[in-house]
Amino acid sequence: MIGLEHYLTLAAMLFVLSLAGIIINRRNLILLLMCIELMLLAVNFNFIAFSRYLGDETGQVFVFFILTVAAAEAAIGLAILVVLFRNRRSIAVQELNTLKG
Amino acid sequence: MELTQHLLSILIWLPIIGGAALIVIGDEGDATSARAGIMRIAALIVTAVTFVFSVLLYMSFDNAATGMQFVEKVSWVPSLNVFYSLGVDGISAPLILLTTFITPLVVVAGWDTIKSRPAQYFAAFLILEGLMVGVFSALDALLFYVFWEAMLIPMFLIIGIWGGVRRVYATLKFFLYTFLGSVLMLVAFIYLYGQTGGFDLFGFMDAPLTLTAQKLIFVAFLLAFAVKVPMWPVHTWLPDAHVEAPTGGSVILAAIMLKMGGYGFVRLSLPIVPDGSEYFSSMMIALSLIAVVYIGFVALMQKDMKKLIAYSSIAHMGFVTLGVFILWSFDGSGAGLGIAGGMVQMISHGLISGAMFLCVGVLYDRVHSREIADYGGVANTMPTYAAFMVLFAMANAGLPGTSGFVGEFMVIVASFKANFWYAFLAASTLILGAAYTLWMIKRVIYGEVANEKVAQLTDLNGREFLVLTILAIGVLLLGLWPAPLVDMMNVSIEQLIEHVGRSKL
Amino acid sequence: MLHTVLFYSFALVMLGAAAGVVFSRNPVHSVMFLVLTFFQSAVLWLMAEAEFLAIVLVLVYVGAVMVLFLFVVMMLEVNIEAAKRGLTRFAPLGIGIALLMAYELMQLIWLRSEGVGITGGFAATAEGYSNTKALGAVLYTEHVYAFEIAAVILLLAIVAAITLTMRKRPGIKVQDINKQVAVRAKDRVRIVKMDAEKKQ
Amino acid sequence: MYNYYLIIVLAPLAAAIIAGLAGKSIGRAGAHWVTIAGVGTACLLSLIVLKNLFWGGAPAENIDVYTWAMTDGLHMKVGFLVDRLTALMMCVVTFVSLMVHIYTIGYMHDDPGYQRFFSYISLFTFAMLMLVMSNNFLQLFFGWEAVGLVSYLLIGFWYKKETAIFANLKAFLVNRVGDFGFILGIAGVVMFTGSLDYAEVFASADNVAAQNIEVFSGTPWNAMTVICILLFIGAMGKSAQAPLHVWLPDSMEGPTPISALIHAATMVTAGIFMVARMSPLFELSTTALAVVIVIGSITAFFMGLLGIVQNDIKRVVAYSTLSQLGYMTVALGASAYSAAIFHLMTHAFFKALLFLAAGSVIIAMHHEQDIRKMGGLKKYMPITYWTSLIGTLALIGFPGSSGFFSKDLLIEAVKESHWHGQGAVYWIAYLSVLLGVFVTALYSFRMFFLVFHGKERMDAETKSHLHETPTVVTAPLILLAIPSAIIGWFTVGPVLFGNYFGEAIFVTESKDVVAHLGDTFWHGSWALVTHIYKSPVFYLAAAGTLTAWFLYLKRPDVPQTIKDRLPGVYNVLDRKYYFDDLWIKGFAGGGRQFGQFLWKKGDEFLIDGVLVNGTAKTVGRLAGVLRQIQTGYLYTYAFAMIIGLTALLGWLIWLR
Repeated sequence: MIGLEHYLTLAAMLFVLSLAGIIINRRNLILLLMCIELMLLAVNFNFIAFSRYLGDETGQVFVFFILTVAAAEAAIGLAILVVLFRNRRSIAVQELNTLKG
Repeated sequence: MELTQHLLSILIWLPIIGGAALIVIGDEGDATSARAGIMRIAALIVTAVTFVFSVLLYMSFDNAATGMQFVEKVSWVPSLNVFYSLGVDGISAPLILLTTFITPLVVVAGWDTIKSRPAQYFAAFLILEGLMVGVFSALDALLFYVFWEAMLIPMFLIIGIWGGVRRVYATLKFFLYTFLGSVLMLVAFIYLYGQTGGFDLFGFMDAPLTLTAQKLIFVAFLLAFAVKVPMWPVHTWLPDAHVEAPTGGSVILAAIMLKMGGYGFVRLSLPIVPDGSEYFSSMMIALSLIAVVYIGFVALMQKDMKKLIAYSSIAHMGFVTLGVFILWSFDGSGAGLGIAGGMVQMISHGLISGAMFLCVGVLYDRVHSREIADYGGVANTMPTYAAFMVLFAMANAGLPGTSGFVGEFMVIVASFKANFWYAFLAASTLILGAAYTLWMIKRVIYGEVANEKVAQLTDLNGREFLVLTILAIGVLLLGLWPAPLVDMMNVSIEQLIEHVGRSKL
Repeated sequence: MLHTVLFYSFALVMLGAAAGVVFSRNPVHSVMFLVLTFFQSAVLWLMAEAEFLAIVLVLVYVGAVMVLFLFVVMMLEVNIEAAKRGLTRFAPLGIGIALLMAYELMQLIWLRSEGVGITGGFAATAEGYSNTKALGAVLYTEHVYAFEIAAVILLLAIVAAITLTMRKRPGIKVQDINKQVAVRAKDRVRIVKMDAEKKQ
Repeated sequence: MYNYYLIIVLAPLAAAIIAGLAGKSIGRAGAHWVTIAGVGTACLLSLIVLKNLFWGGAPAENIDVYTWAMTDGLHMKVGFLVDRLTALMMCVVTFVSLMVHIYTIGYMHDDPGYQRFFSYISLFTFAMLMLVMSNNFLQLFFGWEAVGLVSYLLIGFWYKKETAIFANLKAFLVNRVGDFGFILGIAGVVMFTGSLDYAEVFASADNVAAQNIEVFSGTPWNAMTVICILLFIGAMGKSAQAPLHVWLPDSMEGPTPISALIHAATMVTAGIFMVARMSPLFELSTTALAVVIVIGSITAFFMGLLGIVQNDIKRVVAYSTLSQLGYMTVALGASAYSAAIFHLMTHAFFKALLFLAAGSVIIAMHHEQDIRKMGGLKKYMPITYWTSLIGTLALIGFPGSSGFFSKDLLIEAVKESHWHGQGAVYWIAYLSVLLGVFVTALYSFRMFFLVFHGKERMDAETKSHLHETPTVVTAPLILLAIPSAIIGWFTVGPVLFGNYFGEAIFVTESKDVVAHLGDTFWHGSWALVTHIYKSPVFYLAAAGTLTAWFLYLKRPDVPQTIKDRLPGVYNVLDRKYYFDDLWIKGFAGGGRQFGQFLWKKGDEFLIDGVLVNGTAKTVGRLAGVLRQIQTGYLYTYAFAMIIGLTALLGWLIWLR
């Protein structure tokens, strides 16, 4: 029977993949954003699995909100990306170090 | 008696409100303007009225009563069990009197020497006065802590705005030192709150504590109070702060703020953690004796008058901690003498160091130098001033008949009973104290007129004469007849010793 | 049995697609792989009887967000070669950490959970159970406050995205009503006094 | 009598305050009249008190005036204990003080600090009276320090003079070394008796002597010995006993009247008085008395030697004072307290006389103090000459003079003090006082001859102005010369052998050398004078006088030859056995260097540099290192997060 542990394992593998993606694709902002989407997806998997396991819909409500926020985040993130690209003609991460004091 | 019921509140809030009003009204930043003049008079009136109220406190104080008097207790933060709770006993009442006595003198001393923002200057002192009275009368730990920390702010501003050249360094050092210590005190308070469910000091005193807890709490208190006293080796902020502070700031700092440390030991450390205090008492005695001897030698070599007096303050405050912490070295009676000596020493040092700083201030106002080398033969041009200076120097050296002797005598006598060598080292102040004070007198006051500037000095004006005369009378009166002061403390000290004698374990 | 087979096959495809997102050299391909990942996970969610969220995932994510991604990727004409350089240098580290993490997670899920009783499949739902209805019942009652906040966040995102990307182009002719109203005669007309005729 | 005592004490104080604070408004004459009135009143009343006690048979009185403070069962108070010892001291103090007041009118005539001076000496009289009239240790210490204060102010009276302000600082500090011991002694008294009151302390003295104190753990010392030695250190400071004597010669920088009053007659004898007053304590510790007698004999002999090489007229007298104080201390150590006090009294008169006479000479010489530039003053200053002669004779113990009785009996007492054993202590003491007689005569007459006889060595300018000093100066000389000459005749019998002191001085029977002398030696004043040939003292004094005559009148070239022949000895004497170097370079200089070291290395380097600012710097440096981590790249932060997440998970799995 497919149960909680299968879903959790799947989510973990997804999460680890996206983690590796963040490290490997550290130069590309768009890919970074996509990896974050993947990560969120992994998290959502866990929520849904536990919600099912416990028979409590609150977990799914949470996923609903995560989706909402993730959508907003993606929108703003991409908007920033566009502005950035417009100003600097590049989205290479290694050039973005104005955070350094 | 409606008035005596709220006397302490009046003493706290009258100057604070007065000071706030002074800030609000302001002086247009000009010391010569008419409004600045009104501000000065207003400040003097407020401090004078406060002093009158404190005299009322003294007169209605009952020497024979045990426990706190003039108690006020109003709920402040109900959810944390915090009370606005005030009260005085024989230990705190003299210190309140000292505070209200010194502040008007400081106001008069700064009358026309403060050229920029006089209204704010006086306001800072008024607010400071209220807060200091608050520290001495708070019976709730959180209230105590609030006053304790709030007090730093006006002092910080006084040194930072009206101070000397290196004032920023000095204020920063002063602030960091004192703040570091007091934060740990707050931690101790919070722990004790967890144990007793309230911030009442008497609750703290009655709370049973393990030895480990007592040791830790003592160390937390120690850092807070030792910095204030200041004890060796956390004393180095004091000379810098004094040197950079304006005269009034130095006076308040030496005369009253240092007493907070000694008061803290007596009011908090001893009764709350008696066993912890006993555990550390030998260390405290050692540090006190180091303060007396080591600092005595250091003071000898100072080239700056204010620094010299600052160092001598440290040495004298060593007597306070010595007198308090020899408590455990006795088989029979004798402990009371040490604590009484320490307390008298605090009051007396308040008067003497205040007077000494005012004396240096008088010279500084005229020549704008604190270097001993810049003076010499001042007695030729300022004979009246020289007379005062010698008197206060003698008091600083602990001459009998001046207040400086009383506390030192009691502490030396008490410490002899504890251990010969305690008394031996403590009594070395007779030599060292005289050496550094009188050597300074020799170089500054006596001799031929050293230079052009000294030749052009003018003797004390009426205002300075008034301030120094009042202080001189205080010093002599206390030296010739300390009984009223000692009688005020006796019952409270007996109670304290009785309380400390009961182990909490 | 069928259920298990389906789960494993969809899961495999999904992981493969996710790997494609991470490792593909072309961002456009990555986006397409991501779309595939979402589809697969939607199916998996359906299998876990979270129908509403599965549909939402497809509609919102695939329909809106991924299209947005695609637009951006295509609009920006990123230099693919430059962006992908350095992959080899960090790959071992990334994979190492990922493996460590994976090991830790497996430990957590499989070894540490013994005795807790998480194995054995999900309990069956009641007769006539509707996922959408149940969600709605809690969403609009218990979590209505959070729901409203989510709405505001979305609104904010819209406003933010617009303000961020909007820019004034130079040279576009637009009216400035303020300026027009505030104008004064002497700014527009200059009265010059001069002699009617040159003096002789 | 209570009111009398109060007036005796307060009259000089009131006069001092008036002259000090209102000096300008009452003027110079006002200042000296008010202070003389004050001290005169005190003197008169003191004489009445003495009369009542001695002839009137009034009992000793012990009265508390007010409670100074009371805490923890220790009653600190101000009060008077007036017995015959006190009364004697009161009379000596007020009488000499009165003489000095009168003399000052002449001596300080042109000084701008006239009122200030009168205020000071009146204040001194007050302080000294407080000291001698005290009935407890606290007040004793008050008077003790107060006389020190006035001494400080008066030595530095001419505050423009660098040597004067050096000397007054030195005097105060050296005295403070003594006071250091003294206050410890008082603390010891409080520890063992729980009281500061004389009567109570003396009552429990036996109890104290039975106890031990471990100053060094493991070696119990007798409590009484420790207390007495500590108290005696105080006496050493005030009474200028070696090695705390160094301040007294330098104190001569002050005006001469105060040298007479403070540094010869009264203040310096406070130590002697104190030990006599504490006789019930000292009697119980033979060890302490041995210390006293040894210190005293060293001072008596070696300080006298120094008088021979001094050339400043006042310094010669000062060393003579040191030597005589040594004599008194020896007497104390021999338990002959009454002999010490008797010598104190006679010494007060003749030494004050000598100082005032020296002052008179100094006035006449226009403040020239070097005796090598004097000589032959006899014909110019007859009154000064004759009074000086009386003083000098009294000093060397010329038969019949006051000094004769006191010193001769003192030496006899020391000779009889066999209870010290026949060991070193006894012989050091006895030989010192014997040889001291020779030395005393030598330096006294050396000065006398150099000043009043021989060639006139002053310059012509000074010589032309030489004349006898005015009456205000000579009158006190005469008034002091009378007691110096004759007071011994009348008083020696009653004071020493008539049980004058009664209860005031306590001597253990076995040590009571004076009583022993009374039984075996004493047959009246006249008999003593006529039997002088039996005692070596007379011959030694005569030999000293003759030597002085030979060396300084007959063959004035010989001293120079001796000086050249024995440069080592001369140097040691000239440098005062290097005690000044020890104190100034050794202790004062060492203390300053130590202070500098503690300040620079301890405070500034270690505490401020390393601990305080070092901490600040370390924090700064650490922050400098840590900020390198903040690259500003997004992925660094993301990476850090991931690492953190992994670590957290690892901790969750393996470590919890």
